[in-house]
Amino acid sequence: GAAEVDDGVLRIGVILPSGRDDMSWSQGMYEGVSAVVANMGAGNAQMAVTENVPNPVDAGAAIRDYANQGFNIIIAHGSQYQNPLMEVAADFPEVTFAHGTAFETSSNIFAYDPQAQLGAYLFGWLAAQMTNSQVLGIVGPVRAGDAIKYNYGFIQGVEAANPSVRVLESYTGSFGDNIQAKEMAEAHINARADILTGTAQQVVGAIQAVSENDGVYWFANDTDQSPLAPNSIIASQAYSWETVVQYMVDSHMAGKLGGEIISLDLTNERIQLVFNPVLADLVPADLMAQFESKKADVASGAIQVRLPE
Amino acid sequence: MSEFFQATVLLGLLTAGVRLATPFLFAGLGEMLSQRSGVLNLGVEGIMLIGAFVSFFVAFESGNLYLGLLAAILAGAFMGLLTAFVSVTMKAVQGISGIGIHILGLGLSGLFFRLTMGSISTMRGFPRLAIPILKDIPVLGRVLFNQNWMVYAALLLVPISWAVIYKTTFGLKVRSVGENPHAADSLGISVTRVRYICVVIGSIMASIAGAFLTIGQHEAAFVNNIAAGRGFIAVALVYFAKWNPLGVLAGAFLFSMIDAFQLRIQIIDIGIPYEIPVMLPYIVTIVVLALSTRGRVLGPTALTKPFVRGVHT
Amino acid sequence: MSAIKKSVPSVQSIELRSVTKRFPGVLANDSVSLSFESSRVHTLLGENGAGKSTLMHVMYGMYAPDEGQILVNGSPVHFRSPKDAAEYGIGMVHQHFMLVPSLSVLENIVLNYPSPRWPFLDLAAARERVVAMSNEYGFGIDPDAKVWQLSVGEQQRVEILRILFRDASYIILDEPTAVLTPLEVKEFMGVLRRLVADGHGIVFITHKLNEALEISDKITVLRSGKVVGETTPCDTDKNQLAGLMVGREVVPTWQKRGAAGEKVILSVRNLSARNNKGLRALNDVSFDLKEGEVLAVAGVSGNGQKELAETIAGLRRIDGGEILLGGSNLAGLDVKQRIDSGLAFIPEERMTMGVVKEFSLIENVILKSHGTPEFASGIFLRAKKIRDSAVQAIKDFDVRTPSADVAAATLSGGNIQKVILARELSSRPKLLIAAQPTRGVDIGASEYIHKRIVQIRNEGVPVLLISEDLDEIISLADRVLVLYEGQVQGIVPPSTPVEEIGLMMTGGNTHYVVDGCEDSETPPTTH
Amino acid sequence: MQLRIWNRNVLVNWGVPIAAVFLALVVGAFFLGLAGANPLVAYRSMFYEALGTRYGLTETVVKAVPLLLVGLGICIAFRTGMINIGAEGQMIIGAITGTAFALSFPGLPAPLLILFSFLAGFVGGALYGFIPGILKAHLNVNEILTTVMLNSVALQLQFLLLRGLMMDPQERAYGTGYPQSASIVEAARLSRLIPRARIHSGVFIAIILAVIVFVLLWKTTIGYRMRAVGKNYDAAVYGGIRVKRYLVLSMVLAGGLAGLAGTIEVVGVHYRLLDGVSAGYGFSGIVAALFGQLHPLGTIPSAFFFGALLFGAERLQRSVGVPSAMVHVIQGLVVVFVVSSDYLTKRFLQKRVDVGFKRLRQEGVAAPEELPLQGRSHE
Ligand SMILES: Nc1ncnc2c1ncn2[C@@H]1O[C@H](COP(=O)(O)OP(=O)(O)OP(=O)(O)O)[C@@H](O)[C@H]1O
Ligand SMILES: Nc1ncnc2c1ncn2[C@@H]1O[C@H](COP(=O)(O)OP(=O)(O)OP(=O)(O)O)[C@@H](O)[C@H]1O
Ligand SMILES: [Mg+2]
Ligand SMILES: [Mg+2]
Repeated sequence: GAAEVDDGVLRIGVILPSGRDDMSWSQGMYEGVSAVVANMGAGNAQMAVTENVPNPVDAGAAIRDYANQGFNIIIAHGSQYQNPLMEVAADFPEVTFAHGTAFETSSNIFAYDPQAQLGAYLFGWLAAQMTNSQVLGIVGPVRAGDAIKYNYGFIQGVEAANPSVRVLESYTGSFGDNIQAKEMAEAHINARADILTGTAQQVVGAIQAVSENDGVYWFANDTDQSPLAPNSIIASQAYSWETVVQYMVDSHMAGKLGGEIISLDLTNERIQLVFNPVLADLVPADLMAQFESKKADVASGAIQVRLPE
Repeated sequence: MSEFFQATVLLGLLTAGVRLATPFLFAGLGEMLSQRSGVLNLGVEGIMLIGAFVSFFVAFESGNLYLGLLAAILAGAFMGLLTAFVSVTMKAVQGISGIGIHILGLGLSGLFFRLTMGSISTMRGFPRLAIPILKDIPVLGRVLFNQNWMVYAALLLVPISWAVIYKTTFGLKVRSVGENPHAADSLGISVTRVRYICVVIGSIMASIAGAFLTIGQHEAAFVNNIAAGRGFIAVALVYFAKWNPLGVLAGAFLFSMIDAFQLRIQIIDIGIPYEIPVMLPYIVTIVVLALSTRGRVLGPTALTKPFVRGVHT
Repeated sequence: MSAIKKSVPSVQSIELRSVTKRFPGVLANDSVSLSFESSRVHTLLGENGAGKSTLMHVMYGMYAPDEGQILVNGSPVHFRSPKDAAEYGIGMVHQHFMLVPSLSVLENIVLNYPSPRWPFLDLAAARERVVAMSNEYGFGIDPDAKVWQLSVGEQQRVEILRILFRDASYIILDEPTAVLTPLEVKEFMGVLRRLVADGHGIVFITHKLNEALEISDKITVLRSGKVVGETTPCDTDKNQLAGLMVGREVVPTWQKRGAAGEKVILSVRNLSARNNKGLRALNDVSFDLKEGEVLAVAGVSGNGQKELAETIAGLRRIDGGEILLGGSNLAGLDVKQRIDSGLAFIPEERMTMGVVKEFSLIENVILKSHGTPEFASGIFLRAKKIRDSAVQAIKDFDVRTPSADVAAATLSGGNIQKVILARELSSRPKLLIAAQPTRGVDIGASEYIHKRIVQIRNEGVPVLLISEDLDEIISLADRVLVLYEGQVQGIVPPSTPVEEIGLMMTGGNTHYVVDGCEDSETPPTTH
Repeated sequence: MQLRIWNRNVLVNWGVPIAAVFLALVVGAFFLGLAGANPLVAYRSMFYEALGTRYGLTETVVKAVPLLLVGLGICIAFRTGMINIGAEGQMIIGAITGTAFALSFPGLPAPLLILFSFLAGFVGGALYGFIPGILKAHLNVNEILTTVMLNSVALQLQFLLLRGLMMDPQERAYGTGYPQSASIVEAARLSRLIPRARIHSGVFIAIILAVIVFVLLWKTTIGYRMRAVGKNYDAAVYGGIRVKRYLVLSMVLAGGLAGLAGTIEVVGVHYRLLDGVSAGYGFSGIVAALFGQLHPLGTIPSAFFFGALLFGAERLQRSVGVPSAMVHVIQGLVVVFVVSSDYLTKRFLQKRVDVGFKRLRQEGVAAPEELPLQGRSHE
């Protein structure tokens, strides 16, 4: 049974598929929740994290655990958690559950959906202008989920800017094999790509390869990854999980426990394109200005970025 | 397609193949020695992870890569002693004890990473070291002699292993212990000691293979489970090699070249799902072995069989 | 060459004082006191499991004695490993050969021997000495051959060379003649005499009493780990020794009855096959085996006997020819189908092929029959029937065991052979192939096995007996087929002089082809 | 008397490994301490949560089911002498084929749908086990190599299908593109046993199969032959057993059971195929089987024990806040200690047999009558 703890403290439980220090998907959410909790103050909010649970069985146990322990908001940060989440949510109508990238909701379930393709489009557009070799590279993990959305957006951006620029696209077949991602990046660079991009925690390896090679740059996704390679990362598309979490906290406190798909996009600024100040000189001012106007177009919908089918 | 055959791409392919083969060479040659003495060490993957973490951590904290390597060697020796204790002294079922060592290595490397470093950090690893003169040999020079010294060391270990096994008194002991431990024992060779030595050396080499994944990269970083199955492949390659150092070299190169090749096949996009190229190295390895194996393979007869004096198996 | 020759002290005497050695649940040596001298052959006799090998392993440093002392040249020594014993000049040829098959002769010889070029091997220096020694004793061994390519007799010579190479002055030989043919035994005895003449001391373990009587200076009999008698050849005879070994008198309790029948049961025609090395091992072999007949195959080890048995049993592919059992060709049948058509086979490799050592005796007894309607209905085993029948068979065949449920591995060699016999004979076979059925088996058990073989022969079952023991062949056979280099040298009556059979075994004589000659009624020879 | 011996054997058989587990936990306590947790509190919570609460118990069972099924296959394979490291891959393939069937015939009546889905899963895993089996039997290709490599191949096959043919149409429509299949219909799902818990009727299937595998291995000709092949290949050939057939069969059955585990995970827990369905059970199942002495009935308690261990240890990060890697540290220690203890178990049991021989010797053989002898006699 649910051990209701009624001390007025808001408890948030987070379940992460990889480590909270993965420099990408999981770390982003971890930092987002941490920031919200810190803002609210320890007396008002607390968080607990279960990490490295790629498989839904353990995640299911964790979700139910948190519910049983009287957590108020439970965030299962992965598409694969949909089933266990729906199941537990039915048993705990007073608790708010959240998951994503996802679309299934119910009265006490939020789904969140980062529109990865938007920033990707803009990065693709920019990369196509900046490349010297006219070759770009995408280091993919598994061709699914976030990765295809992102990659598809990137390619559209390139085409919009300069159809003659080639985009090399390939996949390691794994989410976490850094060494393989590194080799794949090397293969791209070897094939003359001079700007690369990619998603998932494996990109740490690819970014290493990029920073080993002079004149090769990287567009990042998930979080601001520039600390990983300050001299190679031009910009990052960072999901502002903090605002998403804050939104859910506010809703929860206001009595709205779920029933909404929360989009992360440019309009609501839950997606932020963070340029690396170290490489500020790399993007000429006029190009940057064009970029900003493109960004406005994408945000407003004047430019439609398609999703893969 | 034609662009694929450009010189730079081919050179890149070969260079990547050599680089990818390096951890397999270290771990595979070590495993071969261990198996030659009669011990199947299936825990290579876990030991690699420990080597990868320990070397990175120590190098990162001390700023000295060689200190990191030394630490990996010590950690590998420790894991080797543990493996030998379980497999040789306690006569455990080696297939299972190896899985235990693997899981333990996975856990310990992840645990200590979190407890000590806590987040992903990067540092400079061993730099490329072009060998004068040799590096100017056309093609081969750039492929073979413009890598970091760990790559050279791995390549050098092939003839060294060969010489140790076939040309030294120690190698003769190892072969006899793996083939007929009762015979070795009857001549006063300590089967236990030889096996301990081989397992420990093998584990040290697995640990160095792990270190190659971190500090052996120009840009070094440790992430959880960085070995990503390479340790198991290394064990598999020993069977491919039929317990011969040159076979390990052949197997490591076959696997790695196909891997490097499939990465490039994907890039030129020939319109097949990328999963097929990703599977390629595994499938080709199986097929090559199936085609090259005829009749009974003469492996170390006592492989996986614990030795008990007077009990003939 | 002299660089690698160490100086090893010469053993004048070795004394064991009240040596006791226990294994879990077994008292292998019970306060044994014995003394050994140089230039003497000291023979140890005893049943399987009497503790002979264990005692020698203690003397050779493989086992530390639980109690007691070893003295070399009068002063106590403490061996921690065989290496220590070797340093005192003690060498041993083990019952199970201690060679590494994949290594060359030279590599086997220098194994764990100090190399002048340490850490590298120095085979060149060793080669000279090995060749010289090999020539001195007339061994004719190619130092670069791989051991697996050698015949058993040659392997034994490699073992002896290895000991001599290490300058051992005291040599323990554990059942060296068990694997040798009469001719080889004769040569071997010559080697022993030479060694003794050179001042070496010898311990000789055997189950063959006439060998003991022929060569020994002193004979000690062990039983259940204790010394039960010590004597010299002049003071004793075969019967007395046999009695001493088994604790009762050994008299043959069997008698061949009646002549062999006329009906041909097994007919082998122009059979050819290869050995494990891919070389031709059987060449155009033809013979008939008749109802109620023991056809013994004699030959020097490695001349195709093993391959002959295996091709008939279906364990080896034939290259040509046919095998007819009761008129129908076996060639297309696999092992199972041959078993089903009534073929029983006692294999030479008792421990590695004859039984599944980890299986219980019951499970071993049903190895071939578990699928028959008697023991299985559908795929289900009929546990009770199996147990009843197996326990009965184990009793019938006098297997000494505390229970039918113990693993076969825990039994002595002789008892394991009885388990195999129980399995093969209780299936009421149409044909029995018995390969080396009593090799390494003590007198008591041998006698029992002979009795059983003759019994089924008397019942009309033909037996193909493969043996390297000419005594056994002459006493059991109705006809003797001599194989040499995979070819039939001749088929002769057992009354043929032993020397002539011996000559044929080495390919010396082929005029003795007398297939189909009259069956002789030889009285059993007493041991 | 008979009973006492049996009891003592059971005591040794279970007592030694349990003592080994205890030692492993003692060593694990050191690491817990390093990670800043009070080991006693941690272990208490670990076992209490896994075994002392209704919810924990049910989750333990949820994990035990695939462990048991995989473990049963491992019992068969290892007993036949095949070191099957490929259960991960076989499980994935079984999950694919089982799900594919359930998705393709949603209209079938529930019992048939479930039965045939199981069958499909079994067949899928069996085929995937067949490959290393046939390669070993006929071409002598080492099965460790093939099964290790085929695990990676299965994973890629799974991705290939999940982002293509088998991807949930909704994922496509919505553009989320997560690699998972559509949900299977209600009728294809195994019933849940109690509300608010995932424990499902697959547990009965697994236990029934354990009994069946036990009967197969010890009460049938097939099992007898497989065990004979595993213990002594040459003797099996000599005994007329068609060894190649049984080598292949053992891998087919092992693969089939792993495949069934995959399907049961889908129809009992996830209701769809998704990445991570094998969840390391392919490796943990090997350990569970060994802990159960490679005996199907022994594997039942052993699978539950490891289910509890995995669940309890995974929970440590929530209950006492240690890093998630602690799960593997504890699991690894337990495996290492348990395999090491196996030898001690055998030694203890060996003693019992030897004592039997000693009695025999004392009763009969060791009472030889004296015979007259010239020369010296020592008796
Ligand atoms: N390593 C061992 N472990 C346990 N028991 C052993 C071991 N070696 C020998 N034994 C037991 O000790 C006893 C003496 O065995 P040993 O080998 O010395 O007999 P043996 O006289 O050489 O017999 P055989 O004529 O068969 O060679 C037997 O009961 C045997 O089972
Ligand atoms: N190796 C064997 N040893 C003993 N009995 C066997 C063996 N193989 C089959 N049998 C049994 O012999 C009978 C006839 O067998 P059959 O000739 O059909 O062989 P099979 O088809 O090869 O056997 P199976 O299909 O059981 O493997 C059956 O009762 C079968 O169980
Ligand atoms: Mg002996
Ligand atoms: Mg049949």
